[in-house]
Amino acid sequence: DDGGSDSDTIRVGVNYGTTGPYATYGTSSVEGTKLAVKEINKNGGINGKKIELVEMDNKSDTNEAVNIATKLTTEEDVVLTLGPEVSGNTKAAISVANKNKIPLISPSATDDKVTVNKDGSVTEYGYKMCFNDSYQGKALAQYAIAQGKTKAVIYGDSSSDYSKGLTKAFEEEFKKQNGTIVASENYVEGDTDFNAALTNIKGKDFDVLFIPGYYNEAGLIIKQARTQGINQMILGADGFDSPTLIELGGTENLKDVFFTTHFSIAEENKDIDNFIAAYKDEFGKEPDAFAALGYDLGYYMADSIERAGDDITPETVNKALSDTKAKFSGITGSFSMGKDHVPVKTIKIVELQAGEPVNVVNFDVK
Amino acid sequence: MSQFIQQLINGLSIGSVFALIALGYTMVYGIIKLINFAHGDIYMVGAFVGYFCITRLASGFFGLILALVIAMAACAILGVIIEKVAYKPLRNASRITALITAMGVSYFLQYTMVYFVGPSKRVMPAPFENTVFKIGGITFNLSTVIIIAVTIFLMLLLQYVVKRTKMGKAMRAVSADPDAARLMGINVNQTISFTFAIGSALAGAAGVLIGIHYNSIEPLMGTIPGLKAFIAAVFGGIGIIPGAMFGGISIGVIQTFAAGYISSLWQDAVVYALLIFILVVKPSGLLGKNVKEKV
Amino acid sequence: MAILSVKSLTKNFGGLCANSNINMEIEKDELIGLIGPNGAGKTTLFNMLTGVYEPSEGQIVINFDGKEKDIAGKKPYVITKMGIARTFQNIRLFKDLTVLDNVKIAMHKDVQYNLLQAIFRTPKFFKEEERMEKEANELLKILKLDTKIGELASNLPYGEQRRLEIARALATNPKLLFLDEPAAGMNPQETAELTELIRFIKEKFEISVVLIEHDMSLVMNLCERIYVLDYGKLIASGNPEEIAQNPRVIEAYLGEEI
Amino acid sequence: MAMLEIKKLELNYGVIKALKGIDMEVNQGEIVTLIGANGAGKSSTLKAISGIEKISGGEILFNGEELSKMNAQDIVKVGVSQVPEGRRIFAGMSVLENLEMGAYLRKDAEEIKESLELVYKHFPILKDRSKQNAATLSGGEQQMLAMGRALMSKPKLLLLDEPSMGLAPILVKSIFSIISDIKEQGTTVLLVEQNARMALSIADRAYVMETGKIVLSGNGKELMDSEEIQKAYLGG
Amino acid sequence: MKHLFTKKNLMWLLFGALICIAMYFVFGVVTQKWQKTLITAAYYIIGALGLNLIIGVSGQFSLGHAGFIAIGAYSVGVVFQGDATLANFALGIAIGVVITCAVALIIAVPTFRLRGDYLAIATLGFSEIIRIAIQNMKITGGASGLSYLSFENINDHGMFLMMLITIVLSILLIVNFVKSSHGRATISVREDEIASEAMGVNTTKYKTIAFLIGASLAAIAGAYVGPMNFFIKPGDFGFQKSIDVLVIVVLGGMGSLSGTVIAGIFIAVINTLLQNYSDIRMILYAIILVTTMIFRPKGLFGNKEITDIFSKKRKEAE
Ligand SMILES: Nc1ncnc2c1ncn2[C@@H]1O[C@H](COP(=O)(O)OP(=O)(O)OP(=O)(O)O)[C@@H](O)[C@H]1O
Ligand SMILES: Nc1ncnc2c1ncn2[C@@H]1O[C@H](COP(=O)(O)OP(=O)(O)OP(=O)(O)O)[C@@H](O)[C@H]1O
Ligand SMILES: [Mg+2]
Ligand SMILES: [Mg+2]
Repeated sequence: DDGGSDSDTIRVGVNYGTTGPYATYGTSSVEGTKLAVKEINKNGGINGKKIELVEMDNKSDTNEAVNIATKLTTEEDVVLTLGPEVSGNTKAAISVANKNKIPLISPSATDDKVTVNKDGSVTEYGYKMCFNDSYQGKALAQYAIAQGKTKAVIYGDSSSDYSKGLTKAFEEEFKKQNGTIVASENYVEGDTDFNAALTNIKGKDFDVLFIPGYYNEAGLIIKQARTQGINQMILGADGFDSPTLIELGGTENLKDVFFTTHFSIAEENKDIDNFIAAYKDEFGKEPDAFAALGYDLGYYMADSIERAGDDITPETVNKALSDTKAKFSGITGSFSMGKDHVPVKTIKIVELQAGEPVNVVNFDVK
Repeated sequence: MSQFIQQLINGLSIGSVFALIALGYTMVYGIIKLINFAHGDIYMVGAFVGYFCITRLASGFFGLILALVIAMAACAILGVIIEKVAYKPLRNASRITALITAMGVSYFLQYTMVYFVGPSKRVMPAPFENTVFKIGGITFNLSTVIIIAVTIFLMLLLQYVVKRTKMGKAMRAVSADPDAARLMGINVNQTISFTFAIGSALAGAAGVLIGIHYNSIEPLMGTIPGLKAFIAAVFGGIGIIPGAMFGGISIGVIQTFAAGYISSLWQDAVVYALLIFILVVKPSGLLGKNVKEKV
Repeated sequence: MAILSVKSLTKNFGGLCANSNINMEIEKDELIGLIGPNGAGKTTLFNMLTGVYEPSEGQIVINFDGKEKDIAGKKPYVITKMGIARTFQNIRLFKDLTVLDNVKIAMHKDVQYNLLQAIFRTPKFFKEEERMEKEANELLKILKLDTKIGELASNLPYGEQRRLEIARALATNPKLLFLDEPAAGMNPQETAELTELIRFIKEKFEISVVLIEHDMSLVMNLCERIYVLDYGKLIASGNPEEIAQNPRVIEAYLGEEI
Repeated sequence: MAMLEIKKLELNYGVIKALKGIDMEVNQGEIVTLIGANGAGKSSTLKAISGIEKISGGEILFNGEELSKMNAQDIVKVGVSQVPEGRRIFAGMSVLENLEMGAYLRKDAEEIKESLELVYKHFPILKDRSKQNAATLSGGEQQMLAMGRALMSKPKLLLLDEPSMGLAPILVKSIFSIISDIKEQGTTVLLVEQNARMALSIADRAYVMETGKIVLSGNGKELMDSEEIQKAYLGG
Repeated sequence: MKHLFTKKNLMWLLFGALICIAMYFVFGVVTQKWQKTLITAAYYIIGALGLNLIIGVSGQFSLGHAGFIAIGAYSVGVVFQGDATLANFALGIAIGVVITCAVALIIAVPTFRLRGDYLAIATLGFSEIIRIAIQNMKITGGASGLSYLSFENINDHGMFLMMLITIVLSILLIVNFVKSSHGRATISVREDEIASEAMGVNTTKYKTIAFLIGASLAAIAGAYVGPMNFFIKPGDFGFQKSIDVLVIVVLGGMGSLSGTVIAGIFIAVINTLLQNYSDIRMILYAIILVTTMIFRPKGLFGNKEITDIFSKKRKEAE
């Protein structure tokens, strides 16, 4: 394969779990990116050069993520790699990226430590496009308190670092603001029946239920909670952001649900509408937050490569990526890359009533 | 008290789901001693067939019946094909070899489905109004009632078929000694195909009903319930049909009480610990007889 | 002085009493027959004596070295280590292992090296292995299996499998040997050979033998004393002549005088 | 024409040649016995007839039909049943269910019931134990069960592989008289036995096998008196 | 001493040494991608050797290997939160093996009364309990796992060499065990437990010994996971991992150590080759798995060893 030496194309590695437990999220991300790349190439590529994605499936497995990262960074002549979608696998892959000096961007590895080295310094070649868990968790706690909610129950995914990270940040901030955590319950990824824990929760005196988790489970939790008669406010993070949440939960149950996100289908925004239309056209379904982040990742990557100048190498691309002044504006909001390789962007809070997003507000984290 | 009853109902509800899948598991195991890891995936295929029936062909009560019939038929055929292609050549091989093959079949079904429909969750539309009953502070769904009823009905039916009918006796004879069974004039291949057809049809029915119950389906949905159902079958005494029912319900109730009264963090650990404890006390499962081999 | 005394031994399977209140004694160097109709409980008795079944009631006392020990309910391997060996009515060889390995496994209880010595292959290991190899070969020669040393047990014809079972039992170095229908499936010629073989073994290894057999030519030729079981009860005991004429035995078991 | 005709039958287990060209016949209404040392190939012959083992050469004709082209279950359908070596009873099923399996292909409930009564008459212990798990029967009881199960199928030709093995002397006698009875009732019997004396005494004709070949054949009484047979198979 | 190297032994050593030298040589010339593949293979081989001892030799059906791998991985992982040095690695292995043996004993004592699939479920249950415990403990980092686990001063070459040495020592350990009276006793348990006990073999003891050795090898395999992946999380040690290891054992042939080695490499190579077929890789993997099992139901090697093939050839020549 001499694709890399072909000066007409720019090769970009893609390292996601499109099979295994994270398949849903991985696939959405990849699809978003593919859509973006398709559009970019149709519009002439980057300075006339087409982007070529070298896709590989890491089976949602850490070892496989490392092996694929190695393969991409040593044999495929890529200028940067995208993914994985979850924090753990991203941490593993970033070690390879640093070793082989090829930058890596993850669209959705939210763990605070992803872009941090053992000694506390920032990873040289690792970036992310999403919030840190602590940032979102803190925002949610502040929002709940601002709404006058002081007694929270947390129902999280004990098998997910995302959920754990959110929980930790939320708890800290909530307590700091004089809120109390009334109870904590847990599920594990893939569960479909949540009634046992919900029955426990129902017996508690609380005013907000925080579900740090992804829409696949959250949708069912909300449905089962509302069926059991839990009518309190429900809070979630960007893992909620998917039409599937509403389908699974059922419109009648999705009331008083609030979640943080970068992007929302509810927003009045032409770019977002175009994206949704194009995505539906391409893949026959509604996009979720992963798809949106993947889509933005496509454009952000292209933007960075363009900024790298004529000599497109991993080094120049890395330089462009780490440029904290460059502003990027996409459907998940506009941001610049922070010094810590985490984007600086504003959080939006979406309110669902009767299954419809009725309100989207920008939220400033204090 | 009402919380206790609610948890009991929650447990029965999950348990009946495991039981329904475990029935087919135990049936196949009882006859050919194969841990058919693909059973959970046949259940998944059943759910998808049901999904396409309900969304494309008909809805309402008629839709449900149609979906059940078509899903059961499709899964029966699928089960028979799988047996012919993947398991039959391995009849005389070690059981662990067959288990690995079953694992291979399981991957194949899962990822072929992913290839065609993608990995995402889909919402299974309910063909009937899934009424929520509220009595006192206690709530439960119509679908739970249906699943429990169907499970009990199928258990009785299966038990009757296996214990009383000629085909059932042929199945048990084949299980005990295939060569001797042939000497009785039993068609071993046909009997095993029949077993797979029934077991897979059960999985198909389970797929439709459980898909409706949780109103969601996905290509990997079979893995966890499949594993839990297998555990349930062992718990009740593998190969014993009422054992599957009993094991499934027990696992469901234990899991729920563990989550409700111990810790949801440790619920699976509690289930496993109790499972091991019970197996140590009753090494052939709850309903299994501990027959010592006659020497 | 009896080396084995069975005292009011009883075994129930649910409602079925397979052995009830059995009393028997076996002296050193005796050759004893145990006969009785099918389902009388002979194999069950062997199973209790060798620890496969736990008796419902009663005692099994051994006395090989002047010390009495009750072995009722002890695990089979413990009993074997004390000096009791057996063969099985339904042959239970290690089918996929060679004839030699079948015998060597039975010698394991007396092996003189431990796990670490085996893993680090100390000289002791090799010395012991050599000894076992030699002894196993000798034993197989006695049982006329020396030409089949490398065969898999499952490939032997029936008669040789029965002999291998005996070889294997002898390899545990027993003082008391139980044989469960050793001549089943053999033709009269082979049975005659086996009769001689058992007699020879008893002399050579100075052991007591108890055997279950339905072939009267073997039993009457070989046994010094015979116990008769019927419906789980001991109905007669004595020397072959007495037994052959005992009307109860004739009625229940023999069918006619022999 | 003979009921069962075997021509140049060969059977291999991998490289082992178990049968090396066997010719034999069984006529309607006869008891024919097959004797020989351990490993001679007696059981292999029966297995070949009932289709449990695939043959490597030759022909097996039953009333003119080629058995070797049929499945085991179809061979039972045309009226050949076997009491296999080693009993092969169905563990986990009760004694009664085992007997019922013998009548698997029969339809007439009344007749089946009659057969059952007959089996119980021959082996009363089976009646006592009709609910017991067959796997826990004693060795001899299992042998009776295997025999009873074959009687339940009412075959035209009954193949018996060492039916007297492990039975008490008193039962050995009754087994042979049962076999004679079966013959009286019109069933043809092919009998493999180690107890050559008894077998020859009830047989119309006999074949002697050695290492995969038929070495002698003749009428039962004749063979019993032959010196060769006396020495090799009757123990003197 | 003259017997220290019997012909068989020598053959094994020679075989082991040759393979190792060959592998190490290969490692030096292949690209990083294949180096990773070989490292993955080596990891699976160590784990599968242990499982083969449990399943292939002692005949106990264990579905809980992932639990022991996890213990090894986390022991090293926790120690490596300090310095990721060789000494700490050794310490981690030592801790891992000790914990594993303790846990394996706890498992073995009650559950070895169970047979076949009941044992499988019990071991599976224990393994899941281990994973859930790790997921809920602080010291293990919970669901977030442990990061920064690469060796400080050892590169992939060095690590691979260590893994090769581990493999050779494991094979030697298993062979010397199996080809001793204790090993024969263990095999007899697999062949016929009742007969084995009647021959004076304490079956529980030998099942337990095989289980302890096998579990310890799993822990040692696990020790390499951190340095290999830089990161570990509880999700990596689920039921699926036990199956992955089991596949290698069965594919290679139960009871055959050479089979395990070859199957480990086979699976790792297949995996790497399939990386190029992103969307159908699992379908292809499934098809390969099923067809191999159908055409080689006893595994690639049956219960034979490479050395058997040599010695047979020689016997024929003689
Ligand atoms: N595990 C068991 N459960 C129930 N009944 C049993 C069990 N084992 C044996 N029996 C019954 O106990 C009786 C004695 O059986 P046993 O095997 O001791 O007879 P035996 O004297 O050895 O007969 P044979 O000469 O036919 O071998 C039989 O009737 C048998 O059915
Ligand atoms: N499944 C098999 N695989 C390999 N060899 C076999 C198999 N079955 C039988 N043999 C061999 O074929 C030959 C004939 O065996 P067969 O069982 O027909 O003998 P038999 O005359 O019935 O002997 P016995 O009196 O011991 O029952 C023997 O040498 C035997 O070892
Ligand atoms: Mg007996
Ligand atoms: Mg025979």
